Amino acid sequence: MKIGVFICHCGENISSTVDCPRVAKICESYPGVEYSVDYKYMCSDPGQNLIREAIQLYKLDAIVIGSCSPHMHERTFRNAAFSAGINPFMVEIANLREHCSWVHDDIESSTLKAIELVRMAIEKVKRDKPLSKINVPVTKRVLVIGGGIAGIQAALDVANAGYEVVLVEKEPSIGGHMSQLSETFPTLDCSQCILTPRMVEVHQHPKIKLLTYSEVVKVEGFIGNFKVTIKKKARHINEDLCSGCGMCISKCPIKKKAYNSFEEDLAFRSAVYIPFSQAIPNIPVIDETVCTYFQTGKCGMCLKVCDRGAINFDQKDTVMVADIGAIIVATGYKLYDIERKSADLKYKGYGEYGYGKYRDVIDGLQFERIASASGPTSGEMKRPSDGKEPKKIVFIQCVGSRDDSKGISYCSKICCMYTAKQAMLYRHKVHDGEAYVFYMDIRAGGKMYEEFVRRAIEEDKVKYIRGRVSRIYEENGKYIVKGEDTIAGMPVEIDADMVVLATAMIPQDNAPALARTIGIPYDKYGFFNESHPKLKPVESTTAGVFLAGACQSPKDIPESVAMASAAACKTIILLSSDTLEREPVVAKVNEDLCAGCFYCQKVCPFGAVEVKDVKDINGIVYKEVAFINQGVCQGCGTCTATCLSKSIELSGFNNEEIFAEIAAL
Amino acid sequence: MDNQKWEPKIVAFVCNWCTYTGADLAGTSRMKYPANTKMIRVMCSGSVDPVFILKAFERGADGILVSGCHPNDCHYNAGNFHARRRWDFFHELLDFIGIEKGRLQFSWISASEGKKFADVVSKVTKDIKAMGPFTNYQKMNSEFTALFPEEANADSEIINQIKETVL
Amino acid sequence: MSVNTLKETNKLLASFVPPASFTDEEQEPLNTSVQLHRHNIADEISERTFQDVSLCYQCGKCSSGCPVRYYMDIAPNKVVRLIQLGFYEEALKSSTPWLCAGCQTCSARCPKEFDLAKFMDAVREIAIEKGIEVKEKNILKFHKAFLDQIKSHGRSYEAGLVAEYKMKTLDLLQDVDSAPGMYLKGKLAILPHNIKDRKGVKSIFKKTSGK
Amino acid sequence: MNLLKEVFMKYGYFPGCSQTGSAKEYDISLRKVIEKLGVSFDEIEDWSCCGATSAHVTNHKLSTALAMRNIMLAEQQGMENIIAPCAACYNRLIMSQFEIANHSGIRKETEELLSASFQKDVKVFNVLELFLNIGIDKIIENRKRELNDLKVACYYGCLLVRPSGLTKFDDAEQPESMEKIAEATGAKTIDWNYKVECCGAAHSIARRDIVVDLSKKILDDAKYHGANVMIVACPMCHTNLDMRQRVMKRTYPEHEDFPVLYITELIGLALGMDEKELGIDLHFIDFNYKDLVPENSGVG
Amino acid sequence: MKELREHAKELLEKGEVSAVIGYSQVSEKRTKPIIVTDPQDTDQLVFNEYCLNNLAVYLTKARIKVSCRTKDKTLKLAVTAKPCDVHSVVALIQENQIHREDIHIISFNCHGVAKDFGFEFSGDNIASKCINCETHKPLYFDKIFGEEKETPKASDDAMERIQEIERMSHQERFEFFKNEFDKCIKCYACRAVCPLCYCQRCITDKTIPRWIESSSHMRGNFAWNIVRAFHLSGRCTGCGECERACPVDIPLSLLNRRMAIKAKKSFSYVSGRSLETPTLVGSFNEKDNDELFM
Repeated sequence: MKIGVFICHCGENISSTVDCPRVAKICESYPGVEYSVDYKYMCSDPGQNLIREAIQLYKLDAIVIGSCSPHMHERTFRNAAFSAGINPFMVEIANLREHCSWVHDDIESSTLKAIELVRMAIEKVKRDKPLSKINVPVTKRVLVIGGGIAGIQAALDVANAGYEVVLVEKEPSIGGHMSQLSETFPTLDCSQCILTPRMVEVHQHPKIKLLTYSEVVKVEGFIGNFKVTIKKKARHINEDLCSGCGMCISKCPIKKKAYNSFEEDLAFRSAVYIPFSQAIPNIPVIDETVCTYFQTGKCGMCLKVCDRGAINFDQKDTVMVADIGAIIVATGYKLYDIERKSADLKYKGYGEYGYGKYRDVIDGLQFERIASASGPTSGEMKRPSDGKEPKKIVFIQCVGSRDDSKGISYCSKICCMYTAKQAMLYRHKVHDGEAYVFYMDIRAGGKMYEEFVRRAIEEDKVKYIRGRVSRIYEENGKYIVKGEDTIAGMPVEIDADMVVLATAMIPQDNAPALARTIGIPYDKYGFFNESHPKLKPVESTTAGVFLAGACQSPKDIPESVAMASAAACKTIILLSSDTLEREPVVAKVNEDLCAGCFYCQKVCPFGAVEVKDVKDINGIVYKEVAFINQGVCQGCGTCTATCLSKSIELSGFNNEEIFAEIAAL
Repeated sequence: MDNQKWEPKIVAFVCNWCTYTGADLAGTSRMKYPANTKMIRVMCSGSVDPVFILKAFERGADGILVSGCHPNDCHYNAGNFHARRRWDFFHELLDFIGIEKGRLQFSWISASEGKKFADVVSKVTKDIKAMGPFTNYQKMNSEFTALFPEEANADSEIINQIKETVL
Repeated sequence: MSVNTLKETNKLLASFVPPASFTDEEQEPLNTSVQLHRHNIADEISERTFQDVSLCYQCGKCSSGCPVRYYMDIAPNKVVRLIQLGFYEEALKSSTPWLCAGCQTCSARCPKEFDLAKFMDAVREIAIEKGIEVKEKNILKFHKAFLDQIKSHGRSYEAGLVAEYKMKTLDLLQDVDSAPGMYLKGKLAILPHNIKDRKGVKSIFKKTSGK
Repeated sequence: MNLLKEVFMKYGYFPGCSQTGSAKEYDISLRKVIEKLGVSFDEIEDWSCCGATSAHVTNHKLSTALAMRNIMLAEQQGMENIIAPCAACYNRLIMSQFEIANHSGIRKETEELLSASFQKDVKVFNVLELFLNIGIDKIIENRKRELNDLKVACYYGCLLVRPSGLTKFDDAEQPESMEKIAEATGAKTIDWNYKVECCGAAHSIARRDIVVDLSKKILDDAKYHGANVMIVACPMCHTNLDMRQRVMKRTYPEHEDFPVLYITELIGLALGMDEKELGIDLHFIDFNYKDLVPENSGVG
Repeated sequence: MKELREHAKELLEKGEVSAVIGYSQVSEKRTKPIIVTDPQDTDQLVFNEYCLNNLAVYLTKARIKVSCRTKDKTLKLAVTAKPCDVHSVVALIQENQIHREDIHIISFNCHGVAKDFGFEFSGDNIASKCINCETHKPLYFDKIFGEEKETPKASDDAMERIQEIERMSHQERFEFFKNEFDKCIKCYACRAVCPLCYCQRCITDKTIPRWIESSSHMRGNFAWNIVRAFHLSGRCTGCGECERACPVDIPLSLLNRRMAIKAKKSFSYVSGRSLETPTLVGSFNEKDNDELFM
């Protein structure tokens, strides 16, 4: 085997601490090395030409490049090698920049280390085998999980590009949190007025299949070829027959047994219900847990009044399987709950704010419902406990957010803005009322955001107090808010009629479970991880799965929409070709040696290991061995290390290559 | 061996997605750490076989670091969880057999933790330096080479030859 | 306190200048603990309390909930701020550390899990070590009288404590209303409870009062 | 919690200085109640003051050493679990243990000071934990009368539930364990605001003005929420809230007497002991259960 | 004994199984394994305190031969297994080496076996695995014989040895095991008797690349014994056959037992006890101990 070694100076980035000519010179004498050279910029056009010419001139079989990280230029050099006629997987890169010259000062020791790194690469390349890329077909259908604004936007963008979309929403209606908001910052336009047309568009789009009251229960397969199992929960209403007249709802005798979660528990709903009047689809759901029929077997009032015969108490959950090419995850967020938690939970709740026992201490979404014209108070400012108009209201920011002791270190990003908006709305509705905001910092970065906060302070005379509130006491129907104005250096006590807590945005409860179902990583809070924080913000690390909206980190509406469109665009790029090329780093089983213990099957994160029968000449199965589906295998190699008889090898990183690297140390 | 001049030889098995990238970040941020550690890139911490560790000791390593993605952040979802169990056992086995725990260390370093990478490598180097050369194993190595020169050099004959020319 | 005078500004800057020894140690990148750059009061306190003073982000929740906040001259969070910036005299001279009742409300609610009560202990300790004039003299006198009782008897001796405290403060009239009541109810022992190993306790006092 | 195991636990007893003087009745009632409930304990021999609060506010080393001296004695006398009825003592003891456990420097220093080494893990319990360990059922079982006519404000004070990381037996902000114990006596409990507010006991002598203000606020809130008696589990709190009511009247002439009991006294009453037996007559504010009972109803 | 033989005979005669793996008496205190395929031979079968071998080892090895030979017969085998050997059978089922429906387990109420052939079964000579044995009754079986009897009391020397080793310094431990492993002659008897070492090509036999040096030098011995113990950790059911088979008396079960203690302590897992629990190797829990990792 003839090997070429190319040492890059990277300008002075490598050569300042690594003696590149010396490295190249020493490599020349290595067994197997036919040609060794150093050059200022290997990745430049002349540099690549140098490689190509050397390959042809010296008839090289494999090359080693000593340069920057393989994550930077591996592809570049592989392409160069390929264009000169050698297999692109006969290229190894020794990372002389990020792992050597940049992190060490001493020229002697970093040069020696560089030599060792190149030597390891040479020994590895000697054992490399030519590999070819794997082609897999692409299913041209996209799954969008979550029907909030991000999911709606992504679904519409993909569908408008002409691809089929399956939109799965766990609630009975799409719309998400945005449909609960009264008005949006910084323009104060009505949230539902801008959202509803989008929801209708989704409903009517010929390319979008809308599955509400449904959940993704299983995801198998891989990029371009996912198999997704979706459970559609029983509504007990025949969707095809229901006309959405609402007769069942108005006649349902259960009126005050279940809290209305759309109204953030500020109102009740009947047992058969539509979450809100603009719901899409406009089809009710029967809540089995409170419905008299389901609890006692009697009643059936809805059945009697429905003239379409759409009520079906016997309806069961249905499960369907869809072939999917790409997945967009847009499952959104929920708000931090201040209630008392058991000690082992990561979020602690707020005892100092009463653990939710004070009825007029509410969270931001509850305030939105109170302020909303379609809400339980029809937009009138009334506090939950006694329906009186609060004359003094206190907003507390950073409840949960930036509070390590309660389990969250991050800033929820949108609370500064929505608190300003809510304080402003309050002042617009209660002209003689006083509004106070306790804040730590005001983070109003965004177009017209800072101006908006100033408007709340200057025009609407909201009083901003810098300091965190230590405790809320209830006294005489008032809420004593104990704080400190850290700017004035004075203690402050406010006897408020109502307190609004800007609680943190946290991931949905089932986010980690969903992440495991789909197979994407998540951070310690449960937010899904993007592939690269800067350059791949909408891709998850699993190929073919994209992220949109607040499931990745706290976001406001415009950001969620932008991210959704970006994810849609990435998906469209993926679907635009008929087949996909994949790196050939996959595991292969030696069937003769396989003992059939199937530990590989147990550890495989992707379900790539199948059982294969080995038959003798008479057709009798005499043993079962593991077989790895090349299309599904992602090449992690966990099976290779687990395999007791060492019958699995990972192409590109096989054991022989790694042993050679160790030996070269 | 001259203890004054002795520099430990440390091997790090790092996963391609998190720790290797984290090491790249340490480089991009020009963080400094000792040059004793050489990295071997694998796809996932789950693919590191304990025999690799023994092989490295047999090749004269004084210390070993295995590093992967944080739990729940594995590029392959669960590779590091399997690795965690495997290493828990192997580490305890080595300890029982009489190999100090510090010889084989583990860490989770994400792609964004360049600083942590530099700190961990520095710490491992410091620990190994404090422990001194791994004479227990190296004694066996030299005995072996003396007894079975062919087998010892079967796959590293050439390399040893070159090592001499270099150093 | 006027922050804007030239003198103050200089001091503020000065507290951020690393000492000469810092550059030497820089070559040893292994040790990143707090001890390395020990060059100001904040680090001194961080070291004593095992928590970094720079953790505090000045939200003021400590001051908000402090039961004795109304009697203090400056807010507790401000004491931390002054220490963070190196204005230790202003911090040590204020009445705040002395009025701190050690109830740990601040520590329990701190979003950064900074133990402010412990921090205040260290501030007082340093103030005593540096011999800085204490604003709340009576409180310090009380503490001294209390510790004197333990030192000589091993346990607190209330009658002796009150007597000594009165001698120290010359505030003879205080508590004349409750002492006889206590005495009558048999709660105020005339003679101290002496423990056996008084020598041992005394030696603890002796050894710890070194600095 | 393994109830059976805890019931037969043998406890060491660290009374604390107050129990020998100003909180004599706390000591008396604790001993009597415990005996009735079938638990015994041995006083740590030759215990000394834990140093609270004067030691830790002025000299950290001294405070750790003083507190750990008692832990050391307990260990030497073969005690694994000790009871510290005073909240301040309890807090000092567990804080010092925490520091010893987590900072080897302090551990070494303290071990040198005391010329001893800490081997075993001595568990420190406060009175609430003690009753929870014994079991609320046990109180109900042995109850001789139901204190139906009491409306109790349970006052935890500041140090009983803090630091929240170490006192895991209850919530630091909205604790409920004392209520559970009080309800076992048949008394009703009220929900009020100042359960965990500090009464300023550290400044009881040097800054009486502060103490009076703080105590007044606490007593008023309890009264406002309908309590007719307050119970405490700390001698410092009791001294402040009970004894200082006289002084309070000088600053706040409108103040009306409000009885403050130790939790042990409340349980004692339920177990059928009378006020004198429990030392309630030693309080500065008189309390007699009979006075609270409406005339037509009999006492159980 | 009679019932056992009759049962075995019936199984073979009815064709329910194609072979019965069992014990036959060699001398008073010695038995040997036999594979009975002819119903007439079943009167050789015995079960007593000297049935030391763990016959589960033949399930993987013999089965291939039997199944290849008997095209028209059932693949089902019967095995006589002590309750502790049943653990091995369970582990083999979990590792897909045999199917539960292909195996007929004949087990016994067991009160222990002698530590080796030729020793009188008594408190002094009881096998170490029997001392604190918790399964005197098999957890899985198709047929059970024998009466319940008390196990003789004895002190757990092996456990004491483990604790003794743990008290040693690392250097002392290293020396101890080096001396032990130095004796190894790489005969692989430990591998041959182990029911869970069923790989057709063992890791140590692989040459490209060479995983473990095969010459019986210290370094290869060291690697072999570490890898053997590691491959069995979380899997070994503690039958102790490896140690009994070792011709140079390396205390192999010390390592196995130490790893079993680890499995129990850290993961509450004991190998071969339940068909329902997922195997320790090949599963994970997100809450697994994370202290090892910086």
